[in-house]
Amino acid sequence: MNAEVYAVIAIPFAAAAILAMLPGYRLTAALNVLASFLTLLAGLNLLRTPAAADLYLIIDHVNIVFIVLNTLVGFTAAWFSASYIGHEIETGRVSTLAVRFYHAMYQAMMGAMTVALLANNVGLMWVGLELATLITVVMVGLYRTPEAIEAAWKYFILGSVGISLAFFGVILTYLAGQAALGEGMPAMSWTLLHANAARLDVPLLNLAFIFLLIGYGTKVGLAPLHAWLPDAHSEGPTPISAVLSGLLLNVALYALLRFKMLITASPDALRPGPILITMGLVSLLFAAFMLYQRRDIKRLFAYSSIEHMGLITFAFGMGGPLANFAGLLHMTMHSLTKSAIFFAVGHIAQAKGTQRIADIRGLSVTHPGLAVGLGLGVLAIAGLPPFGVFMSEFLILTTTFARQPWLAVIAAFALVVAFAALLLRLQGMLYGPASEPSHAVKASSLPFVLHLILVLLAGLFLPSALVAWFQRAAEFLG
Amino acid sequence: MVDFADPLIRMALVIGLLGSATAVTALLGRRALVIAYPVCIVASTIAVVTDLSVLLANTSSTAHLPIGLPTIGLRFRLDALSALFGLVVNLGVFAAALYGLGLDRQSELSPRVEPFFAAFAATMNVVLIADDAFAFLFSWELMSVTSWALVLANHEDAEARRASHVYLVMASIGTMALLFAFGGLAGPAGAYDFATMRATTFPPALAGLVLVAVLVGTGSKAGIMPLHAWLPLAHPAAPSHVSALMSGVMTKVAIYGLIRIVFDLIGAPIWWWSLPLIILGAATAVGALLYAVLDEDLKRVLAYSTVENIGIIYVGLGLAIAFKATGLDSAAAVALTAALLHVIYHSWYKSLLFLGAGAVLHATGRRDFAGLGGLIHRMPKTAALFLVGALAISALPPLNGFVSEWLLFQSILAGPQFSEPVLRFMTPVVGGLLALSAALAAACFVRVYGIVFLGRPRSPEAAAAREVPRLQYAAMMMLAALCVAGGLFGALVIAALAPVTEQLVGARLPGLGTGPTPLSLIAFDLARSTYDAPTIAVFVAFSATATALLVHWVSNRRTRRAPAWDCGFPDPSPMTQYSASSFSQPLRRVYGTTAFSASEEVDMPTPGETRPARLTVVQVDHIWNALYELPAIWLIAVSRRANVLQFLTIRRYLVLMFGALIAFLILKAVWL
Amino acid sequence: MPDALLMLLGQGVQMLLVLTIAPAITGLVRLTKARLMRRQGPPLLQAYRDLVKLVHKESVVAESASWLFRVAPYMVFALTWVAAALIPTFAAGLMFNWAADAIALVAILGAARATLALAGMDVGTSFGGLGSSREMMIATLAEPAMLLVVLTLSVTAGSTRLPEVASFFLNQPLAVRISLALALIALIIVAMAENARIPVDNPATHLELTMVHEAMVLEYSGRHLAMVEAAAQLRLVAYIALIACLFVPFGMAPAGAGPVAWLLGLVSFLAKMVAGAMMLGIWEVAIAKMRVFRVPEFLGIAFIFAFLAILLTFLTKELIG
Amino acid sequence: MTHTYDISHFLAGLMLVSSFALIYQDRILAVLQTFAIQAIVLSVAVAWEAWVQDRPHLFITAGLALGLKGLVIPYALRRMIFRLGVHRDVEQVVGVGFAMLCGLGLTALSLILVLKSTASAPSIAREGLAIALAVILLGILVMITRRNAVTQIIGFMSIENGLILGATGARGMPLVVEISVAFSVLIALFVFAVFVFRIRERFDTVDVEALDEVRGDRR
Repeated sequence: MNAEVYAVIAIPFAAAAILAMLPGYRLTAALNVLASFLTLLAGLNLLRTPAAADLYLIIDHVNIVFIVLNTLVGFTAAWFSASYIGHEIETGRVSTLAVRFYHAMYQAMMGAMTVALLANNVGLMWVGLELATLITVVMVGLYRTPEAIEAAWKYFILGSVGISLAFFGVILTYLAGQAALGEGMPAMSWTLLHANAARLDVPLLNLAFIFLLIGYGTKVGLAPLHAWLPDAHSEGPTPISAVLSGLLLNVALYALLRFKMLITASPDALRPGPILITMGLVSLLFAAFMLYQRRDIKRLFAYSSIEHMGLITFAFGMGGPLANFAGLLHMTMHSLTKSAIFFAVGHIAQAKGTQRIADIRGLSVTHPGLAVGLGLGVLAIAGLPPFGVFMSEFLILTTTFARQPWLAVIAAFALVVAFAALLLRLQGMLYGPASEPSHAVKASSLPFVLHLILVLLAGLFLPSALVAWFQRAAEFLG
Repeated sequence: MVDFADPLIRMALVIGLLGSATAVTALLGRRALVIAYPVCIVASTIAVVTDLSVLLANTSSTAHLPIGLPTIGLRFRLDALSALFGLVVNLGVFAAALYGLGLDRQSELSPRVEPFFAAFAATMNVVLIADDAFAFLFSWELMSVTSWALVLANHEDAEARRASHVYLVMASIGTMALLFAFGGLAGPAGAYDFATMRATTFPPALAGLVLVAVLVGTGSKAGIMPLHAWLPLAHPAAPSHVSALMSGVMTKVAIYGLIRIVFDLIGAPIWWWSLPLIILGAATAVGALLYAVLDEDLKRVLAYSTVENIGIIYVGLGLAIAFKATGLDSAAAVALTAALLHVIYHSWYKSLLFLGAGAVLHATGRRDFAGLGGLIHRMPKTAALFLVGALAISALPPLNGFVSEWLLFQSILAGPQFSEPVLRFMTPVVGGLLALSAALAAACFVRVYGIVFLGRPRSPEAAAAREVPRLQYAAMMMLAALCVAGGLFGALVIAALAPVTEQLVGARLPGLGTGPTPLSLIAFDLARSTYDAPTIAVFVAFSATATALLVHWVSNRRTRRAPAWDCGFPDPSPMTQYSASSFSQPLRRVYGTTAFSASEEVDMPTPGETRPARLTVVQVDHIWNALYELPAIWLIAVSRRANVLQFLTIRRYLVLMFGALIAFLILKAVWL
Repeated sequence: MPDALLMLLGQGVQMLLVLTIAPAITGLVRLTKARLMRRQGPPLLQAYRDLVKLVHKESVVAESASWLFRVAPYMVFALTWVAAALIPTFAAGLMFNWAADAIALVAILGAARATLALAGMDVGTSFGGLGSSREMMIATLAEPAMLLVVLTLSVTAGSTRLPEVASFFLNQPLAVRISLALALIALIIVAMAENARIPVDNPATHLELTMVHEAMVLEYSGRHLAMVEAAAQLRLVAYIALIACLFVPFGMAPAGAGPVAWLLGLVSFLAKMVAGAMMLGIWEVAIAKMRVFRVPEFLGIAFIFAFLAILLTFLTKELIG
Repeated sequence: MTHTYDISHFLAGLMLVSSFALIYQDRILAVLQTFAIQAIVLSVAVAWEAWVQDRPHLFITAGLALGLKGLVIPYALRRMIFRLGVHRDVEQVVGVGFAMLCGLGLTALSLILVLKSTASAPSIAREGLAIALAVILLGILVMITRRNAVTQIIGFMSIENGLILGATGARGMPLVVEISVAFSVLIALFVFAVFVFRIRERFDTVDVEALDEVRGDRR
C-alpha cells in the first residue's frame, strides 16, 4: 500500500500528538485548520492513485468518495470551529485547557474515522470506528454542563454496548471466513472475503450480520438504537455536532454497507433488504414525528439526521442500481448539507445566545447572512431543488413507487410530515418580528457557502467520475 | 454558434435573462432592484413572440443538455401545447411586471419580492418546456419555492406566515404525488424522459394508479377541491401583482401538467378516467363559489373564484377524455377547446381583477368589504376596468368569459351520444351544476363590484382613495382590452388552438369563415349552433346609442341632482346602505345553511336596554375541519405520544436496544 | 340579392314589432286583472302614455349616483330589446337569428339583469341593495332552470339555434312528451320570476318587505325610469315569445318563406301573445304573492322539473349524428 | 485431545455460571467479587487456549484479564464504592427470579442460534461460541437490571469477558490481543469517566437515573 494512503491517516494522528502538547487556543486552532487542510490535500491526492488493497487497507471506488468527503468536511468543520471556539472562549463557556485537549481530540477523531474508511480488515475497521466513537464521547462532554454530561454518559454506555455487539459480529465474520480462507489474517480481509463470498459459512455470516447491524446501527442512529444521537448532537460543541452528523454517521453506515456487500455477494445468505427497509422506515417515521416537539434547534436537526439516515437505509434496503445509487448520493449530499446547517446553527445560537427555537425569531431582519445560510440549508435538506438532495430523493421515491408503491407512500408520508415540521420551525426562526437579544457575531461564512455551492452543483450536475464510482458501488450493493 | 431561429434557444435566452435578473437583484440587493421588472418585461415579450410563432407555425423543437440526471440529462421540448401555455404565462408575467413597474419606487421596492418575482417567472417557463421527469419536477418544485418566498414577502403578518406554511406543505404533497406518477411512468428501469413514456403503453391498473397520483399532484397546485384550502390563504397574502401571477397563471401551469401527462404521456384514455375530473370539477365549480359569495375579503373572494374556474376547466378536460375514450373525437375537440379557451381567458380576467384589487389595496390600504365602497367616484379608470373583468368572469356576452362557457355547454349537449350509461347520466348533472355556478358567479361579482366600487364609501380610507399610477393603469388596460377582444374575436383564438386539439385529441373545430360571418363561432356545424359576438355587440351598441339619442331628443334633457330617497329617515351615514353580508344574506339562507350549516343568532335587547341589538352569523368550513384541522391535530397528538421516547432513562434505552437484538436473534433462530 | 334584403327587412319588422306591442301586452295583463277584479282598469294605451309622460318629466338623480347609474337603463333596454328581437316570433330564419342561439339568449338576458342589479347598488341606499341582492338570489335559481330547459329542447331538436328548434317541432308529428311538459312548467315558473310577476314579486307594490324589482329601480325617475319600464315590458314579450316559439311554434313562417307566410305568422304570433298575456293576468289574480324566502322553494320546483326534463332527455335520447 | 475440549468447555461453563451469579447477586460488593472471579476464570481459560492453540501472545490477554479485571479494577471500584458510600445499596430493578428466568431464556436462545449456525465448524468453537454469546447477553441483562453506575460498569465488563472468550475461542483469530488491550483501555476510561464526569459531586448519587432529570429539551 503506497505512501499517499498512509499520509491521510498519519497527518491527523501526528497533528493530534503535536496539538496535545501546544498551549494557546489561537495557535492550536490555526494548526488544527492547517492539519485538516493538509489531510484534505492528501485526500484529494488519493483521487489520482489507482485502486489498491492489502490485508489492512484498501482504496477503491466504494470508499474513495467518502474519504474525500471526510477530509473536506473535516477541513471546513475545523475552519468553522476556529471561529466558533474563539467565541466560546471569549464568552467563557470552555476553558483554554479544555480547548487544547479539544483540538488534539479533533485530529485524533478525524484520523480514526479515516482508518475506519480505509480499513480493508474487518477488525481494523472496527477499531477505527470505535476509537472515533469514544473520542466523540469525550468531546460531547466538553461543556461539563449537567445536560452535556448526561448526554455523554448515555452516548458512552449505548455506544460501548454497540461496540461489543459489533465486535462479536466481527468474530463471527472471522469464523465464517475461516471456513473458506483458513485461520489467520486473510479470513478478516474484506477483499478476500468478498472474493470468496460463495464459499463462506452462510449461517455464521447471517448471524454476524445481525450483530453488526445492531452494533453499527447504533452508530448510524437507526431507531430504536438512536437514543444517544439527539442529545449528543445538541449538548456538544457545534463543530462536533456537524462532524457527528456529517461524518460519523456516514462512516458507520459505510461499515454496514461493506458487510451488506459481503452478504449480498454470497449467494444463499439471508437477504438484508427487508430488515433494512423496516429499520429505515421506522427511523424515518419516528424522526418525522419527533421533529414537532423539538424546542432545541440543534436537537431538531439531530432528529432530521436520524430521518435521513432512515431514508438512506431504506434506499439500500430497496436495492437495485437506481436506489443504491440514490442512497450513496444521498449520503454524500446529507453530510454536506447537514454539516452546513450546523455551521449556520452554531453561529445563530451564538448570535441569539440561546439554542431555544422559541427565542430565535426574525433572523432575516437581524442577521440576513445567517438567515440565508440556514434557510438554504434547510430547504436543501428538505429535498427542494436546486439542491442535490432533491435528486437523490427523486430517484429513491420514483424507483420505489415503480416497484413497491405502498412503501413509497409510507416514505413520502414521513417525508412530508418531517418537511412540514422543519418548515414550521424555519419560518418561525427566519421571519416575523426579531427577538431580543441579538449580538453581532463574526461568522466564518466560507464553510457553509462552500458546502452549499457543492450541494447546489450536485443538484444540477454530477461529475461523470463520481457517477461511475457510485454506479460500480451500486452494483456491488446488489 | 447559436441561431435564434430555434425557439428553444430564444426560450433559453428568456430564462437566462430572468435568471440573471434574479441573481443580480439577489446579490446586489436594493441598488439593483429597479432592473427586475424591466428585465421581466423584455423577457416575457420575447417569450410571447416565440410562443406565438411556435403555436401558429405548429412546430416542435427539442434540446438535450448533458446535465441534470446522470444518463438522462436535461431534455427540453417546445411544442404547440407548451407554446399555448407559454403564451398564458408570459402574458401574465408581462402584465404583472408592468404593474410592478408602476409600484411606488420607495416604499414597495422590496428585496423580498423582486428577485423571486423574476425567478418565479423563469421557473414557470421551464416547467412548460421540460421534456423529462426530472427537469419537470425540478422546475415545478422550484416554482413552488419561489412563490412561497413571494407569499412570505410581508412576513411581519402572522397570517401570511401561516398561509405560506400551508401552501408549501400542500405543494410538497403535490410534488410527492407527481413523483409517484413519474415513478409509475418511468418504471423500475428509470426511463425518465417523456419520449420513452410516450412510446410505452401502460397496463390499465398502473395507468389508473398514475392518474390518481397526477390528479392529486396537479390538483393540489391548481386548487381543485378539496385540495384548494391553501389557495384562498396564500393568494391574498402575496403582493397583488404576485397574486395575479399565482392565481391567473401558476394554476394554469398545473393544468398544463395535468394535460401533458393525461393526454400526452399515459396514452389512450379509458372512459372512467373522466369521472373523477368531471365530478371533482363540477363540485368545485359550485362549492368554491358558495365560499366566494359569502366571503368578506376582496382578494380571498377572487382566490375562491379562481378555484371555481379551475373546476370548470376540469369539467372541460374530463369531458374531453370521456369523448375521446368513446371515440367521439369532434366532441372531444369541442370540450378540450372549451377548457383551453377557459384557461387562456381566465388568466386574463383573473389577472385583471387581481391587479384591480391591488389598485384598491394600494389606494385604500384595505381588502375587507366593510371598509370599501364608492370607489367608482374616486378611481373611475380602475372602476371601469374592474367592471370589464367582473362582467367577463360572470360569463356575460359579449365579453370573453361567455365564449368558453358557451363552448362548454355545446360539448355537454353532445352528452346523449355517450354509449356509457354513467356518462350519459353525468353530463346533464354537470350541465345543471355549471349553469348554477354561472348564475352564482354573476351574483358573486355583482356583489363584489357593488360593494367595492358602487354605493358610498364605508371608511375614511375609501373616501380618500386616489387613482393609481399610470403604469398600473396601463397593465390593467392591456388585460381589459384582451378580455374584450377575446370576447369579440373568440373565433380567431379558437382557430389558433386547432393545432393543440389536433395534437391531443386528433380533431379540430370548424375553421374560420364557415359561419354566416367570418367571425361567428361554430361548435359542431352550422345547423347545430352558432354564436356571433361581434354582431350582437354591434346590435346592442347600435340600439343602445340609438335609443339614448332618441330619448334625449324627445325628452327635456333636464336632470336634477337630489339626495337619495331615504324613505323619510334622513341618515347620511354610509352604514345605512346594504353591506356585503346583508347582500349575501339571501344566498346564505338558500345555500349556506346546507353547505356550511350556517346559522344566525339574533341578540335583541328588551325594550329599555341601551345595548345595541346584535346579529351574529355562524358558518362552518367542513372541508377545512375534516381534511386539514383534524389531521393536524392528530399529527400533534401522535408526536406528543412519541416524544415520551426522548425522556426515557438510559437503562430503558438499553432495553430498547437489547430488545431489538433479541427480536432479530429470535427471528433468525426461528426462520434461518 | 333580394332574399337577404327581405330577411333584413323581416328582422327590422320584428324589432319594431316587439317594441311596439310591448306596452300593449303589459297593459293587457293589467286590464285583464282589473276586469277580473270587477274594476274598470286602465285602457290599453295607458302604458304608452305612461312612457311618454315619463320621458318628458325631468329625471332626478341621487347625489351619490355615478355614471353607471345613468348608463344602465339604456344598456338594459338595449340588451332586452336585442334578446326579444333575436327570438323567432312570426318567422324563422330572419337576418340575425343565427347571431345568438338559445344559450347566448339566456346569457344576454342575464347581462341585462346584472346591469340593472349593479345600477341598483350604485346609489348606496338600503332599498337598492335589498332589491339587487334578492334579484340575484332569485337569478341563481331561475337562470340554471332556464338554461336546463333550453338544453332539453336543444338536445331534443339536435340544435341550440332557435329557428332550428322551432322548425323541428313544426315538422314533428304532434306528441306530448313528458320531458317537454316538465320543461314547459319550469320555463313558465322562471318567466314569472324573471318578469317580477306574482307570486314571486308584485309589480304593483312599493312595500319594502315584499318588493324586489321595484326596490332595485326605486331611485329611477323620468326618462331613465321610462327606459327601465320599457325594458321590463320588452322582457315580458321576450319570454312569452320564447315560450311560444319553443312550445307552440305553429303558424310560424318557416325559414325562407315569403311575406305572405309572414302575415300568417304575424297573426298567429299576435294571437299567442294576447293569449299568453291574458293567461298571465288570470293566473296573477288567482293566486297570492309569497314571502321572499318561500320563493327559493318555488323556483326550486322549476329547477327540479327542468333537471328531470333534461335527465329524461339524455337517458332516452337515441344517438344523434 | 478430548480433555483439552473438556477443560476449555469446563472453563467456559464456569464463566457462564459466574454470569448467572452476577445476575443473582443484589449487593454491590458481592457483585464485584463475583465479577473478579469471572475475570480470573476468563484469564485461566484464555491461558489454556493460548497453550492449546500454542499462540503465546494470547498469554498477554490472559495476563491483562487477570491483572486488570481480576485485581486492579475490582480494587478501584471497591474503593470507589466505599467513597461513594453505596456499599449497602440494594438496587435490583427487576426481581432476581425474573432476571434469572430471562437469563435462562437468553442462554437457551444463544445455544440454539450458535448450534444451528455452526453445523460445519469444529465442535470446540461451537461450544465456546455459544457460551460466549450467552455470557455477552447475560452481561447486557445485568446492565439493564441495575441502576447504579458501578454495577453497569461491571455488567459491561462481563460482556467484554464474553467477547474475549469468544475471540480466543475462535482459532487463530488475529488482533485479539490488540483488541483486548483496546477493551482494557476502554474499561479504564469507563472507570475514569465516573470520576471525570464527577457524577457523584454533580448529582450527588451514582444512581444513573438521576441523570435523566437533567436531560436537555425539557424546557
